[in-house]
Amino acid sequence: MSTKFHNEGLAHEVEYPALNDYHGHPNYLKVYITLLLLFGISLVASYLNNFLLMVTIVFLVSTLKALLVINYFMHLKWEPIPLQIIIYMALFALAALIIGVYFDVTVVPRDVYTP
Amino acid sequence: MNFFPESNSSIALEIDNLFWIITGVVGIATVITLFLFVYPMITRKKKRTKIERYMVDFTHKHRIWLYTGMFLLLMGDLYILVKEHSIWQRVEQELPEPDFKIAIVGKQWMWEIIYPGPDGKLYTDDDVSAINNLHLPVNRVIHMDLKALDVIHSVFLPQSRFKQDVLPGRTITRWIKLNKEGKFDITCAEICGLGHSMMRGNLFVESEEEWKDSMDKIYGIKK
Amino acid sequence: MNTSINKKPTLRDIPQARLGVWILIAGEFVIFGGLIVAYLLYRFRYPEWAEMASHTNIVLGATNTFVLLTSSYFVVKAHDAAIKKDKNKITLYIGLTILSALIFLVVKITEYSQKIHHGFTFSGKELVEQGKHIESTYWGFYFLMTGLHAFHVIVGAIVLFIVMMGARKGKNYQRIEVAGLYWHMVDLIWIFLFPLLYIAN
Amino acid sequence: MTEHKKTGFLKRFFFSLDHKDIGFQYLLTAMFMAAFGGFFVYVFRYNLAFGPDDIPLYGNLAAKEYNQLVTNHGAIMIFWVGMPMVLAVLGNFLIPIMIGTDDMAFPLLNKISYWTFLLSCIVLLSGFLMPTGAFGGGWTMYPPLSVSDFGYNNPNTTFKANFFTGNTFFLMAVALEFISMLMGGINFIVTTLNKRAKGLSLMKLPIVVWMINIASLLFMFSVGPLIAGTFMLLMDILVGTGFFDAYRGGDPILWQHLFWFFGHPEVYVLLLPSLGVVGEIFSTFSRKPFFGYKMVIFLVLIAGILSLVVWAHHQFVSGIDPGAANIFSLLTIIISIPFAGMVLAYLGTLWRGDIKFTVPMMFALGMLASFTFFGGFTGLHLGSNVFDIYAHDTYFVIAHFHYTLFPSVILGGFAAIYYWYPKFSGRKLNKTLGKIHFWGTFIFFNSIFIPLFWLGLQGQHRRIFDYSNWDKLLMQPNHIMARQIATVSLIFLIITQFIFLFNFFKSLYKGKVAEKNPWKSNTLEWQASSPPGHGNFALYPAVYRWPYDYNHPDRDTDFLPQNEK
Repeated sequence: MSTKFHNEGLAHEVEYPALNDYHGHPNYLKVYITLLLLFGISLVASYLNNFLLMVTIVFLVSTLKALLVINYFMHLKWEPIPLQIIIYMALFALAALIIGVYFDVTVVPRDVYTP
Repeated sequence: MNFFPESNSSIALEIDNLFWIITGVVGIATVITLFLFVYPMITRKKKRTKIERYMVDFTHKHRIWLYTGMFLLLMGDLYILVKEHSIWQRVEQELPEPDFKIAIVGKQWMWEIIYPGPDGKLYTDDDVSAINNLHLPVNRVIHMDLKALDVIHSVFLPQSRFKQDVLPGRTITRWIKLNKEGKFDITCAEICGLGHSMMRGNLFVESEEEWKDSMDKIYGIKK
Repeated sequence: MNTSINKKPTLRDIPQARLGVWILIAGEFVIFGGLIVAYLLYRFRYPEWAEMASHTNIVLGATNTFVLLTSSYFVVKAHDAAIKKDKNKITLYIGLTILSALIFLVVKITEYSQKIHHGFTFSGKELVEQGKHIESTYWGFYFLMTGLHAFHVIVGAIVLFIVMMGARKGKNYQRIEVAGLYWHMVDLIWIFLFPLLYIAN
Repeated sequence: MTEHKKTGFLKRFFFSLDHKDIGFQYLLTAMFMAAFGGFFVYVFRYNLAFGPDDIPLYGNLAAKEYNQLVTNHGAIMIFWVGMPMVLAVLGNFLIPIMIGTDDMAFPLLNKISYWTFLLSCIVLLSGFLMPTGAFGGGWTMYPPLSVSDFGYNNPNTTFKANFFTGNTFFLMAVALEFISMLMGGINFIVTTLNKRAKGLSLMKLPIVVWMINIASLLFMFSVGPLIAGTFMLLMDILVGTGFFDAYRGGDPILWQHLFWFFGHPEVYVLLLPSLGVVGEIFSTFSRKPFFGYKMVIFLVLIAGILSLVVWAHHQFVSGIDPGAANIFSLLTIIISIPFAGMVLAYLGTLWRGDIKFTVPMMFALGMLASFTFFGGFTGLHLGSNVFDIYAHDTYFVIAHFHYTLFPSVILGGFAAIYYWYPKFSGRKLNKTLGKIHFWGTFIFFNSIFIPLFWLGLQGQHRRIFDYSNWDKLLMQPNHIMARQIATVSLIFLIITQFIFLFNFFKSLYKGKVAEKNPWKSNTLEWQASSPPGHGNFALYPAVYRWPYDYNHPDRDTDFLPQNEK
């Protein structure tokens, strides 16, 4: 067999966890409880009368929840930076899309011509 | 050889001019690039030392050359943008006071033209509609409410350099000012199904009196 | 504890499968993101959708959110167990996750049958017949987004099951992490779908 | 190296997991689809020049068939020829071998990706067998028309009647193709990031590998919304939801946004790998280091990010907000800057070079020249929103995007085939036939599209079956002659391709045996035997330098492979 240098072959051939691939272990229970608390906040917020305030709170909380999940449960925080950039680029693409389309789909007079 | 068809609207010449401005910017860029393309091919057989060929370092000098090229194009781009912006604003973003208002509705596969009735107001009961033949007065600002009934069409008046897609679900108002009498074309520039290539209309640009006559005819037939 | 705790792994150090799933997740984000963007834009445009959104069952939605959040926790514990190669704990936690998935699906089916019973269907024909043309499209989004999400839940549960069987045989421990990542993504998407469809009315 | 086992045809072409075999399968499938696309364009161009009756090899053409052929020509050439040719073929064949590894990261996923692609081809072509005929609403699938040919009063109501239509099959085929390419893209990215040879840092990667990866990433970021949109449109057709139905609160323009949000980066997805190929070839045949390597990568990244925010220039007149159009026009024109920098850097590679006019070099020069002078520069015309009012949906646009896509896909693809053919077949292509092929392709390609620029300026609009309705505008003798020149050139262009096919398949079996490194190139693939066996390398190479050390002053030879100390 030839000499092999690098990570190669199918992933299951590699010893687990792979060498050099250590990421820290946050206290999952703490994160979980925070998530539940945030979830509670968004539920309570949904009974607010002020629509704008409610929407802001709810979506801030969702974003926070998503960040917690992606950073701690999915360990994105401990992944290489190029990978993080790739993931967040996806969000950039979506932001560009929604800003570009907003004026054409949302801010137009509603008008349907029927004969 | 003429490059554009005859023109009949106030913006047509501006659009044609813009084409030549852009072509000028592009022309200069083409000449420079063409030189960079052809020169190395002509001089390829020249004896050169290895050091001369080996340009592995991307030095400050090289960077400046590259930036200069990009900067020149940026200047050209900005020139184009400055030139076009005011035209775009006038054509698409501003609506001058109308002398006359009509509506054009794209249907499969015809143009329905809705003229305001004798009261001069659109969308009242005395509106008159005609198929495919659009009569407009010369030298008047005309507002067109563009709509579609079934699928997307596109009102394209080649001689007026006017084009606007019409979509079901929205009304788009554009203005036009024609400055030449005659018979011109209305075409559909967005594929709209089987009869797309038969979807043709006529634009008659007429002097004030002729136009009044033809409008009377249109109203008369309906009355 | 490992000494290289503060050192980030390079791209070459992390297993391919994990890298692949991360890229897949980025792709899935844009797919769901596209749907969410389309929904949001229409939602801003049509205030009458708020009334439709109030027909969604917030209790069932909240239950599902709770179930998915909890299952995320289980999965991450399973990953912990996988590093220690503790087969029993792996089975326990993944089993709990799959159970959560089943609960989620049952709740979802209940919800769907309620909606359809009330005349809110995917095609929105019933609403169109009532003259509520614009409102009918809301349910198109509701069913398409939650349906696509439920499909991911099913796929995730199947993947987790396969992975669990592999781990019980004492091999492929790293697959748990990979399947877990996918499962977290399902949770992540739900985190946004829940307020969009259930709360904001 | 591992023994090159003799395998059966079926095993090699349907079940092999080897990346080179899969690349070859993609290549053959793309050629097969290109035959369809080429035949379609021949039929409808013939109709435009000489009328719809008695088209040789076809018969009489009806307006409906014309729409179907136009639509499918566009879709096939972009999704089923362009995408596999520049992304799947190059990615599959080049990435593992250029980064010095044995195979893709996920060989099975790679195979599934190919099967999905094949399935999508079959689904697309079976659209022609549907009772209503294939889809004929333009390859952009703008909704009210693509939901039904009759807009809001769609007579088809049952699921079954709607399922067995060309529209459904077309959409399903497109969705499958996207998913296939998405799987391929994940594979490319992971392979590049994770399986590089020892010492091969990202900044030592060959430029083409960079380009393929950036293209894959761009594809991935932009295609998501369109996949979502495809699901929505499919549901509109099949179930009768109202996502894009204006009468039910949907908005047809949303589809256009989703489509072009993908559609614009897609152009770069097709262009970048091809530019990568050109970069490799320029450096090799100028015997010079690649000029401004880091700069080019940086510029490509900038252009890639910018390409995500310029999409609405396809929609200047489609009813978008005119204020937003200003911004999109600005961004579109600005995107020419990074490309100008790239082209200048490429020309910097040629500067003072010891240029050798081999067949791949000729194709590469032809690619860059036609892309820059006509494709790129007319992009400025169309990026300007004011001129686009007139030029939109005319033949000016057609000529423009053929000048960007044809060089990227066809000329760049041929350059790649001629360049790497000795590697993947172990034999050489005939040089004379190659040169004839190049000049035929290049000249006839230009003589097709230069008349179309002029016709576009004359106001000839797209997708029209018969121009005789516009007798004053478009039926002057000049117009008719221009259309005939384009058509005749097209026929010659197609005939020229038979020379290539003959050369390609004959040389597979009868060509001169090629040595290991016939072009004296530096990248890793030339260090493997020709053709490389399963596993590519006998000994995995370690890399000590970047791939463009040509004419190194300290060495006697004019090239210095990456794996030499």
